[in-house]
Amino acid sequence: QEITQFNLGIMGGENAQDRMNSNECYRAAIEAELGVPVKVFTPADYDGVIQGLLGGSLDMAWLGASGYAKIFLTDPEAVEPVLTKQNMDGSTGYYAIGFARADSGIATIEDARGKSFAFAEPNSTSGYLVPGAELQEIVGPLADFFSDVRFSGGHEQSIVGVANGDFDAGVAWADGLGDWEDGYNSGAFRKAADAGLVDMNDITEIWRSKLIPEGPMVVRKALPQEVRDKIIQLTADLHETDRDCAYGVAHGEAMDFVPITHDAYEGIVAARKLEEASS
Amino acid sequence: MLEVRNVTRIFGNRPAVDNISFTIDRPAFVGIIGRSGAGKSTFLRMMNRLTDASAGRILVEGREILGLTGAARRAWQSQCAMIFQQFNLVPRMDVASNVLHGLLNRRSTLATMFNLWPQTDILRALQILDRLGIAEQAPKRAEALSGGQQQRVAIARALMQDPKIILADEPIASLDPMNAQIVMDTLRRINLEDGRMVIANLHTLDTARRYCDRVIGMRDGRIVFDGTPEQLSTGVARDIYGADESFNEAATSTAIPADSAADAAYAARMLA
Amino acid sequence: MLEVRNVTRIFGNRPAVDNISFTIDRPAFVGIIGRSGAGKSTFLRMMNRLTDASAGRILVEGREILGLTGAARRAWQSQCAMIFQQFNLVPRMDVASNVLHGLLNRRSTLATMFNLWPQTDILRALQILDRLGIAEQAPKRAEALSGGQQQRVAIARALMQDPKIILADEPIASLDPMNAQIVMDTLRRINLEDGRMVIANLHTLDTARRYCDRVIGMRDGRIVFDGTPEQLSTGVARDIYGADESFNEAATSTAIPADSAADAAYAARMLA
Amino acid sequence: MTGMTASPPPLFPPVADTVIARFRRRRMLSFAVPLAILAYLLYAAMAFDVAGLAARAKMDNAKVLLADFWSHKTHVTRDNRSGRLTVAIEGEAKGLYPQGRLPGWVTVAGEVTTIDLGGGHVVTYDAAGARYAVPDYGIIDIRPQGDRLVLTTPEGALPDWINASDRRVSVTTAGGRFAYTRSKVETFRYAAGWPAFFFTPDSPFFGKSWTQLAGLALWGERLDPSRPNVAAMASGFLNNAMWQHGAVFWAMFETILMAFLGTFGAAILALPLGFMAARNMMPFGALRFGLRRVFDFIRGVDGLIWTIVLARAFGPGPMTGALAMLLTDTGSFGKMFSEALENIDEKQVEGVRSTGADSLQRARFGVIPQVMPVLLSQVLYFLESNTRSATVIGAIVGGGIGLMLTQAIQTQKDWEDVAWYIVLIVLMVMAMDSLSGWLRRKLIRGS
Amino acid sequence: MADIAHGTNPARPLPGDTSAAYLALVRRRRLYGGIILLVFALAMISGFRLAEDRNAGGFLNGLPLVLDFPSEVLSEAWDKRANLPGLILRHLPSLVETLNIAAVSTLLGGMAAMVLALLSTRGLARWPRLTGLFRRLMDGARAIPEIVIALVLIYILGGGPVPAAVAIAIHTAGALGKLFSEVAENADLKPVEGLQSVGASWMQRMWLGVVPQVAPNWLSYALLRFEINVRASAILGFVGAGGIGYDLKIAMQWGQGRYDLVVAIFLLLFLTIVAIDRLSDHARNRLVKG
Ligand SMILES: Nc1ncnc2c1ncn2[C@@H]1O[C@H](COP(=O)(O)OP(=O)(O)OP(=O)(O)O)[C@@H](O)[C@H]1O
Ligand SMILES: Nc1ncnc2c1ncn2[C@@H]1O[C@H](COP(=O)(O)OP(=O)(O)OP(=O)(O)O)[C@@H](O)[C@H]1O
Ligand SMILES: [Mg+2]
Ligand SMILES: [Mg+2]
Repeated sequence: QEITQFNLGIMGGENAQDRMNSNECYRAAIEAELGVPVKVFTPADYDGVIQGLLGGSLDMAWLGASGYAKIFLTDPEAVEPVLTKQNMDGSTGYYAIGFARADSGIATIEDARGKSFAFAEPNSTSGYLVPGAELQEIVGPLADFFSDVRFSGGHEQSIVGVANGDFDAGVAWADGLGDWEDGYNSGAFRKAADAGLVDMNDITEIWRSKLIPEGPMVVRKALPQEVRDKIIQLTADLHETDRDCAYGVAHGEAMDFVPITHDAYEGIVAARKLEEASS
Repeated sequence: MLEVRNVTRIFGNRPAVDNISFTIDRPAFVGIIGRSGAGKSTFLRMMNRLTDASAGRILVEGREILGLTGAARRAWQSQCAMIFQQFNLVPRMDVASNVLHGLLNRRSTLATMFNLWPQTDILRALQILDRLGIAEQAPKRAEALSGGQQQRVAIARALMQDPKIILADEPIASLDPMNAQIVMDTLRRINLEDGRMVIANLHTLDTARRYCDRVIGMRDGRIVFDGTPEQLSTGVARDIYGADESFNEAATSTAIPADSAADAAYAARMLA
Repeated sequence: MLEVRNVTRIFGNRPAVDNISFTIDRPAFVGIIGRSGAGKSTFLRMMNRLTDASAGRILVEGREILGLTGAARRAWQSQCAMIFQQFNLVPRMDVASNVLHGLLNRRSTLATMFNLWPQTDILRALQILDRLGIAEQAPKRAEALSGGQQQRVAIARALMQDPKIILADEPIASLDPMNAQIVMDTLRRINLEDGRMVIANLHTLDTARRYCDRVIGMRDGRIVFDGTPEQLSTGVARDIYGADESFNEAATSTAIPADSAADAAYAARMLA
Repeated sequence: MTGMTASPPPLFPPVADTVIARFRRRRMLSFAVPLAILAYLLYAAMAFDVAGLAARAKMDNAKVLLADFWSHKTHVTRDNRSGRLTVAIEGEAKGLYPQGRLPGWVTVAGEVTTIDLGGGHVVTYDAAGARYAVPDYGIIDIRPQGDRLVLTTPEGALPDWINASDRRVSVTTAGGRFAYTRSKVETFRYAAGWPAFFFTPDSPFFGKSWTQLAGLALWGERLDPSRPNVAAMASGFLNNAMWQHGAVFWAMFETILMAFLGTFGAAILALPLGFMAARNMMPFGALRFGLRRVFDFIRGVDGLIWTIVLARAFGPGPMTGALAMLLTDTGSFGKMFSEALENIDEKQVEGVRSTGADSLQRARFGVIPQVMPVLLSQVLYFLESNTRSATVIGAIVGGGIGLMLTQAIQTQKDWEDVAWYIVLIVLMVMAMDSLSGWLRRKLIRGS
Repeated sequence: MADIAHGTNPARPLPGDTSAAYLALVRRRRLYGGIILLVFALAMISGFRLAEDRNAGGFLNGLPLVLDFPSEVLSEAWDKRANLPGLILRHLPSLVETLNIAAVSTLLGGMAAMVLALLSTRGLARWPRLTGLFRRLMDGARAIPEIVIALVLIYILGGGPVPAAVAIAIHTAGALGKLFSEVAENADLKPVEGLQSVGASWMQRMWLGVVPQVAPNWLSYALLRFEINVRASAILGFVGAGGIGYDLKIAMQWGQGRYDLVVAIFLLLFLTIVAIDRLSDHARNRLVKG
């Protein structure tokens, strides 16, 4: 069985064109390897990529963990996670970090009882799903614990909203490496701080989730085995063969792309199911 | 040649045309007069099969035409041209195309859909337009023409159909006096030169008098007068129109006086 | 009372009204005749200040009115009523409202926009309508009326303005003979009974002859005749209209004959 | 003059009564309608909490936004661990000034970097830490000591524009922004304009004036020996890494393409359907009714929802967007076309019918010529408004200028890009507007 | 009888140049018509192929899958159909908010459009020299996508209905203004002139002379706009501007598991739009006829 073209979907926070550009070398590499035209798609909406994978018009994509869980729950036979990113410290994940205004007197999640709380958006892994599920375990039903639970629309909006006092506390993602006052090495805090949207002195960390696995690179299960092998090999070796390109694909400094399986995302899938049941 | 037998048309429960009959045996110029609502239009529309009759028969050269349907009806329509008061041209198309529409029934649907007319047809349309004195208007859009010119285009379309009978429904009611005269003259000439029968609804007596061989007067759907123009006395006319004596015609005549002595006298009388 | 001095209006580079002057010293019924494009409408519109003049002066009781602007111009317009060929009523509003519009300049904008007409105004409007014989139409929409009735509504609006001068631009051109007579009679009565000056553009000679105290003939923007109706001979008329002998008036007259003997003879002549 | 005073009773008392009663009713209506509207707006203001809005409004955000629309900031960053100094527009790698071609207001002398923020504001980085000289205030001095930062300021309480903890100090002044943490020290200099709009700092053409550029283009020596300066400029401009003009122009084209395909495809589909749904053309009432409801349905489902539905089948891309638009517009056109067909002037049809034309010919000559201008003008009107919708749909299907725009807005920092995209979109829509207006006039008057 | 229709020489030969010129015109017209048709067809075909080429999935491959997503949604919603009434009830308040956004923006935008339209219509304008300015103003208001205004306003004012209402109102003012002015352009000037001749002020001329004429058409456009605005405000909810669109977006993005909610909200929205459509059709018919 032959393929005539290969479509790659990418999602993430950066500008579409930046994503296109930073993946151009990768695209060319796949094209050379497979010998068929390769196209890259960068929809603004999670759903674009997810639907593409489900419908079979995309062959491979980098997804958030929650996006993968959504696909898995819709059709377990659609895609399979194969690789993920390994950070410089060897970890393969990041954190959801709860925070509040430094002068609000909230220092732990317990202090936030009866206050308003902002998640990012319902489809976000670190902005809602994981912290929502974990917080629920700690403090019970969130609607009872907090006075008001809102979706701000995104991590940046949560940060700005909390800093401005629109919400008493919120949650956003960070890699947890480096210093708080810099907004950690990467993540939403870092971006907001760099952009001058927030002064890290004004906010303080009140809670941190368990490690959230990095999103997987998934390939469609229906692809010929030979194609999948080639692609996985090529990507896994990228840090060794072309470091600059790997930098772009990995979205910054990373140690390597390492194999991963569905098991790593069982937790996320469970969280999603929990959320679904509670709705 | 034309025989109308007990033709009736009922709208709702009011008869618009009420059991009329008459016979015409040569290609005459027939005028139908009568005031608004008398049923003149309805009768012509029945002849052209635009409106169905409720009862009666119309025989043209022995053939009953009220019963025709489908292609036969369309074929009859193509032999019996209709000229409307409002011209009913396609205003956005050019004059020559409008004239060519007279051939729609005779040419294949497919070719006409793409406006693909044979050159001979186009030339004939131009010739007809030339005969009516408006050949130079051929490339213009119909809507760009004056009323009189548009009515002549409508006549050209009728001639293009090469009809036996031309029906004209108040052909000059939308026209000013000058254009009205041109149009009536044209119709009369076609009637005489080509020997085509013309049946025209007219709303003015003088016109009927001047152009017709035969005048039929209708009122409330019935024929109340049928005769030569000479027989059309004032009494008959008042009957047809239901006008009364108090109405003074002179005050609003649009004509230009032919004789100044009369004028002066008139003026003196009026201003007395 | 009214003095027109060297008034000119140029459109593009063609003068529509070309240096005309005349004086009227009593509230007369003045008719302006002339064929289409002679500049009749343009002159009346300048008087009402709907169109600006290019040069010249118009003095009404000593006051120059061509130079007025803004509120002064609107105040002048409210004293000088205009009646249009197409009536220019607001068709979707009722007759009484249309008549009340004559007061727009005298009542506050805000009040008129909220329909706050004082009861006395409404009663006066009804009285005027009654005087013109159409009081029972008052609640109807203007568009529902016949042409003659609409024109009388327009006259009522003009009377509501209580104007010194009534300008009428071909007030009967859109009307049928019957209605035309009613409207002209009304205007004449207002002229005589109220002593308001009426200046009317007319496109027919007989009308001018019958109703006017004074007739001004225009051609190509110039005054080519100015005198009493009696002085209006056929020669003068042909001059004004630029008509030639070939045009036959009788063919399209819309009148109903008064005398049947004449008819018969005429018909015989025509069909010869 | 006859007396027209109000005193004598009118001759038609019943008429007078009706008229006066009518005026009374109308008077009430003239007040009731505006009052009702006002009351509703008041209710809505309450429901929308407009009063609370004033409190929630963040005018600083507006200021940031407006400032960001037309100005830029340059980051001067020193990594406190490695000592590496970088100067970059908006702090982005793409806006990095190459070493040795730093802007004039940054001077580097060994370990000491001096940044002149203008107006007497001067920031100095040195081995000991950093100092910020603020005019009329004094010197803010920061020195790291072990794990903490030691802040020395002139006498008195800390002003609110200095935000200090022992881990981070930030200063915001009219001259710029300054932040010190253990890992790095960063100064932000704000200035008007979009400096990298034409060329990024790594381009040899960066920062040249128009005359210099013209000189280079026309007779200057080749800066890149392999190609003429004009070609280098063109490629530098189109491939500008920050603004990506080439990609933006392509995106605009893709947007217009989607609108074009969607609109005209829908028009072609809707024409026969419109005939079938017009009362005076379609004898079968049931079919007509069914078609109308289908139109209602596909119109009622918004284009954005169709986009998601179609994305499953066709995946992301411009065709999906065009098809979504095509689908929605078929609904709109079907309804509008059939209504236009129901409003035709029967005279023309009758004229054609009287010659014996069959139904196709009647449609062709009696109907099409008179509805064509109406249909065309509707289609062209949609073309214009679809250009606008295509920007939004594009964001979802991953194509066109809309994708760039929404992402620039979502990341909340590239506001100058947002401003530029908005300008481009407005220009594009206006251009389509005048194009469709021109075509409309041309096609309706001409032919 | 004087035959002025045909001059003196009825047997005049056909002027050759007239017919030659007309035949040439016919040929030219056929040629141009053919070329235009060809160019248009080529543009459509190549445009479509380009778009297909840049799409992830092809047209023919995708066609059989078109119903996949709807059937997935519907089958789940069918399984959980018992939930639907409850879900619909629960989202009624959001629907009211969406309707309010649409109504307010249509009202405000419509009123602005009335003024702008009258000011920018030839023959009616208060300041004829400024018509161009007002037109550009409308063009601008129309050209900026609502979503842009909304996103910027959300950044400043925070989420909620006001940014959406303002954004839609601005757009409505531009869009309706253009339509209104097209209607006003075709308004009969005779009544206006009649009012002018009695010395009426501009406001009076417009209010009494123009507005009654154009009101049915304006209202009909405004009602159409209202329907469009209901949809637009729902869509703006997608970006966090409140109303039922926000709920729909969240449910839709969540995907499987909440398709019952998607269907419930969608039904609500769709029924509303159909209801408005019927209502406005009814109102329009009554206005035009009555
Ligand atoms: N389609 C129709 N439906 C109902 N009634 C009709 C229809 N057509 C005509 N009528 C009625 O039939 C009567 C005769 O109408 P017709 O148009 O034939 O009169 P007419 O003599 O041509 O008058 P006019 O001079 O106004 O054209 C009128 O009362 C008219 O209202
Ligand atoms: N607004 C205008 N712009 C340009 N030319 C005009 C305008 N109004 C009138 N004219 C021209 O001025 C000339 C006189 O027109 P006017 O309307 O005054 O004639 P009239 O005597 O009233 O004719 P009619 O009987 O047709 O109303 C005509 O040639 C006309 O074309
Ligand atoms: Mg008739
Ligand atoms: Mg005139």
